[in-house]
Formats: sequence, structure tokens, C-alpha cells
Amino acid sequence: MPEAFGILTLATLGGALGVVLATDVVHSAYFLVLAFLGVAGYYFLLGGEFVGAVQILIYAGAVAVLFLFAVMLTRRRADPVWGRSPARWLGVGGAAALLAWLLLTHLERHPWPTKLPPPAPHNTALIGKALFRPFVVPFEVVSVLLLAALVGALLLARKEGGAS
Amino acid sequence: MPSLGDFLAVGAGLFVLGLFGALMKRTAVAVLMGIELMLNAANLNLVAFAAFSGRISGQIFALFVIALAAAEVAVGLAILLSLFRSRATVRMDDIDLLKG
Amino acid sequence: MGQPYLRLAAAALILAAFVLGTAAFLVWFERKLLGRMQVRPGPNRVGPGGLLQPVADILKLTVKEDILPEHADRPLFRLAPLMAFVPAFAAFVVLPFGPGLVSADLNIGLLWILAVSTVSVLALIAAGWASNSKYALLGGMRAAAQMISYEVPLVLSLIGVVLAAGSLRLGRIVAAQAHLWFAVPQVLGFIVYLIAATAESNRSPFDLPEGESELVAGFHTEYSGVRFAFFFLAEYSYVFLAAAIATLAFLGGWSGPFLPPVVWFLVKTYAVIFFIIWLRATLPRIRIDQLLSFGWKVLLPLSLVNIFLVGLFRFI
Amino acid sequence: MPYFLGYTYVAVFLLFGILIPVGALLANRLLAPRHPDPEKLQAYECGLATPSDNTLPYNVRYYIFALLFVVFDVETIFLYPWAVAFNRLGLFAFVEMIVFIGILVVGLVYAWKKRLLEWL
Repeated sequence: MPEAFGILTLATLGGALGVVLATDVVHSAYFLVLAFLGVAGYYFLLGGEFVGAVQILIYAGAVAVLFLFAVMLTRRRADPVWGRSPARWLGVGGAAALLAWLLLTHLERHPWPTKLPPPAPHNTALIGKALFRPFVVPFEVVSVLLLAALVGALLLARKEGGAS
Repeated sequence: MPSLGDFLAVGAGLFVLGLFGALMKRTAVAVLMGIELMLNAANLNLVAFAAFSGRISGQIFALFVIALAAAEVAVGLAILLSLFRSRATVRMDDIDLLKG
Repeated sequence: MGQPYLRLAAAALILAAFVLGTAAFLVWFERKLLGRMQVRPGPNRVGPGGLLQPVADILKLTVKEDILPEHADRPLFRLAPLMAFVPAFAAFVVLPFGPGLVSADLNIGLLWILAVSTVSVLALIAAGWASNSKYALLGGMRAAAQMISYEVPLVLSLIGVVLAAGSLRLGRIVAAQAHLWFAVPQVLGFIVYLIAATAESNRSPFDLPEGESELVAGFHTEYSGVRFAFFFLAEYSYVFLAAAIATLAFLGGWSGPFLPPVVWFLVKTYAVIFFIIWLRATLPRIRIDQLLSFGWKVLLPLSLVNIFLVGLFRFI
Repeated sequence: MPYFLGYTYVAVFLLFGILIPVGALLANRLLAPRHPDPEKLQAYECGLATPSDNTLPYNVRYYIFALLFVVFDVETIFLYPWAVAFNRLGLFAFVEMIVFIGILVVGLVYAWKKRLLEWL
């Protein structure tokens, strides 16, 4: 268990670091996939089987493909990835470091539970039931949101009015 | 066995890295990637809390967040594509449509 | 403490041998069948009936020079075959060959196979992009567009099965077909699944990503030697997986009279594989516009109708 | 099967899935010849010199299909728990799911009517 957690942490944070540091956007996209898969691993570790599979299916399978297609449609070799002013480096880097320090020290002080309740064997069925009892309204709202996103994105991506 | 705090710490790390990427990257696609990392960090926390409290609602929330993130990426990248077609760039500094 | 680890490693080793052996056998099986269907003998030089031909091919590919094209994106080019193979192999972990004959009967078994196999799309895009050749890139993009277009009807056609079985566990899905194969009440779903699965594994008549007449060899144009072999291995693993899922989800799995369950499972799976190869020998390649509009305008609505019908029949 | 044992198997399979190609590549490195020359290393281009940068202008259609895919893929993830729990859910959930799918089919019909499902 601790070993699995260690490997997943390496994959997740390493992937995230890769996303930030890679100079090629395509490499960033693949590091992003690594981070997604690491997070899926945590879900399996936590007994959230269904969410873990969905994380792979949606993030690694669909969102990453969308990213890659967009990168390939818009990429120019000459585009610099970095090249921010030193002030911005200092400011954002300092703020990020401060945030990380605040979060981590705060987390350390709290006595967190260490015992994970045994994973429910009917994880997927439980989600199905909850989806239609307490969460039925948000569930329907999701479909409207997806419809809006689909129509909006299709309108934007359509070929009209653009020479490329 | 890792405690809830360990999962939250990873979530915090992921969030900070995502934030840093979103603010520092110059290509807009990479900025969106940073935002995805932050959403993943939030999701990790949700699922971790759900697991340690033995309740399912955190996982349902994570599903909703995943759906939301997918919709957000779809629209965000579509905006980028149409910007790229009119301006031939995806560099954040060059995209200033609102500056008359 | 030593014993469970031994079991784990043994399961992985046996499955690894099985995957490699199956891929080799499928290459021979397909070439032989295609030969017969085209009134020619097919491979017949190496070993009895050419049976050792794939072994010779594998040996040849192993000792071939590993060419890394100039201007290629080196890390991605090197990683792409791995990205194709690892998910294909990881899918086998939940595949039951008989009652209890499974490495890990996960609660989300079916979903695990579907989730893991989508990762392969990324490998094809990586291969296409990293080669820095326009044929490879176009092949990779086409492969990705095709796979994601047929992923949706594929997944939706299996929802009917999950609904009828009430579980994602593959063992349960087989058990739910004790009286009637799902292929009978869900003919529509079965047909949609077969077509979508054939398209998913990029096979003729859906082999546009490597349409030789226009794209040379598609995303693996620049690949040679072992790296090429692993793309091939992944492709044939997916053919087997597609047929195995058809067997488990629609054709009653390993159930059947007289013969042992494992034999039934393999017989049914190879019957489906025979059908897929038969399609390849019979049908011409379709165009990309036909391919995509067929997926979205015919298969997707049909799979939704299938779900609706299955759900409706549950209430009657 | 205990939950964590199942996923231990998964982890072992992932490990082997990585080890097999790595082993094969090592064998290849030991056995295969290495004689790179500039002609051989060029990307395939029917005998012409290869341009070093292959950033082609792409068809935006690819992105449109990826878009449709993402939205319908998200739909399917809500269908799975529904299908698994179907027997325990009753008519209400069935109707709710029809509404859910119906709303998304509107999107498909829109794309269809706008002729976005064609490859032009």
C-alpha cells in the first residue's frame, strides 16, 4: 500500500511537473496524461473503482485527445513557451511556493484519519442509486450543460469565416 | 497505510503546480492544461474525503466535476481554435481582443 | 508471504505467453485464411502448413536495425510502441477464460477493458506526431478520429448488456446468459458492437489509418524492427479482445455442452475472429467521410435505440 | 476476490506490460546491427528530400469529431451506473435517463442539421 502510494505520487506530481516544465506543448500533453493516470490510480487505491475507470476513460481517453488535436491544429514551431519577465517568475513562483507552504503546514497540524473503511463492493450500483435519488436534478443539469457546451463549441470551431 | 492527510497533500501539490503552470505558460493550450491539473487536484480531495468518511456523495461530485471539466476543455479549446483562425496565434500576450 | 507473489507473477507470465502466442497464431491464421479466400495457399514454407512463419517473422524483427528517423521527436517516438502495448496487455487482466479462470475479476471488469483500451489512441497520435512525416501524421490523426468516432457506439452497445446483467463484472455477465445468449434479445446491440469493434481495431474495411494506396503505412510508416512489432502485437491483441468481449457479452461466454468451458470460450472467440477476417477478405475499404458519417448517423442512433428497447423490455 | 488483491494483479500486469517491450528492445539492442546513414534516417517521402518540419495545416473537422466524442463519452459514464443499478431503480430513473439522452440527442441533431457530421 505505501509502495503503491509512493509510485502514484511520483507519477502524478512528476507528470504535473512535466506539464509545467516541458518546452514542447505535445510533451506537456503527454505528461498531463501521466498525471491523469496517477490520479486514477489514487481513486482505485481509495476504493472509488468507478470514478477511477471514468478518470481513465474521460481524461486520458477523451480530454487528452481533444488537447492533442487542438495542439496540432494551432501549433507553430516558433512559439516560445517560456520567456516571461523575471518579475512575473518571481511573483508567481513566490505566490505558488507560499500557497504550497501554507497548505502543507496546515495539513500537517490536523490529525487526519488513517483508517480507510473497506471499499464497497457495489461501488458502481451505489453511484447509480445516488445519482437518481438525491442527485437527480444536478444530473439532468449536466445534460443541459453538455448540450450547451456541444452547441457552443461546434459554433466556435466551425469552419466559417476563417482561412487557415 | 497513507492517511487522508497524505492524499490531501498530493492534492495540494497538484493544485499548486497547476496554478503555477496556468499563470506562467505562454501558450493558451498549456494554460488550459494547468487548469485541468487544478480540477484534478480538487477531484482527488473530493474522492479522498468520500472514501475516508465512507460516503458516496464525494464520488458523485467528482463525476460531476469530470463532466464539467470535459465541457470546459471542449469550449475553451474551441475558443482557442477560432482565435487562432482570426489571429494566427495562441500566445496569451497577443490575445487582447478587449483592448480596443 | 512468498506464495501470493508467486501466484501474481505466474498469472502475469502465463497471460504474457498467451498474448504473444495468440498474436503469432492470429498472424498465421489471418494470412492463411486470406490466402484460402483468395484462392492461393498463403504461407506454407516455414514449418508444417507455414505454422512457424510468424515465429520466423518475430525473430527477423528482433534482429532488425532499430531506425530512429532524423527530425523525429525522440522520446515520444521511442515511447509510442510501449503506450500501444501496455494498455492492450493490461486489458487481459480481467479477461475470464472459464469459470474462475481469471487473473482479477474486478467489479468494473468490462469498464476496465474499455477504459484502458482508449489509452491506445494516444499511442497512435504519438507515433504519428513523433515520426515527423506527413504520412505518419495523417495516419495517426485519421486513426484517432476513427477510433473516437466508433468508441461511442461501441460503449453504448455494451450498455444494453450491462443493463440486462446488472453488473460490470464479466463473470456475472456470462452467468446472466445461462438461459439465453444476449445476442438473441439484443441483436441490434450485437450488430452495432461487431461493426464498431472491427472499426476500433482499425481493420479492413475500416483500415483507413493505414490505407496503403494513400498513406503508405499510416502512423507506423517510420517504424521498423521491434518497435513495429509491438504495434502489431497491440493490434492483434485488440482483435482477440474484441472477439473475446463479443463472446462474453453476447454469445454466452464459456457456456456450452460436452466440451470444457475453456474450449467453448476459445471456439466462440475464434468464430468471431473468423468473421472479422472474412469481412476483411470480402469488403473494399470505405472512404473517410463514409466512415465517420456511418458511425455518427447510423451506429450511434441504433445503439441508443438498442438501450431504449432493452430498458423497455425490462418493464414488460 | 478481495478488492486490493484484484488491483495488485492489475499493478503486476502493468509492470509486465512495461517489462516485455523493454526486454525485447534490450534484446534488439544486443542483436541488431547499427549502421545509420543520412539517407536511411530520412522520413519516407517517395524519394524526394524531406522537409524537416511537418507542421501541416489540419482540417478542423478532426477537432469537431473529437468534440462530439468528448460530450458523448461523458454521457456514457452516467449511463453505466444507471445500467448497473437499473433493476433497483424503477420507472422514474428510466424516464430520467430518457430525458438525459434526449437532451444530448438534440445536440447530435443540431450537428447533423448543420452538416457538421459530414467530412467536407
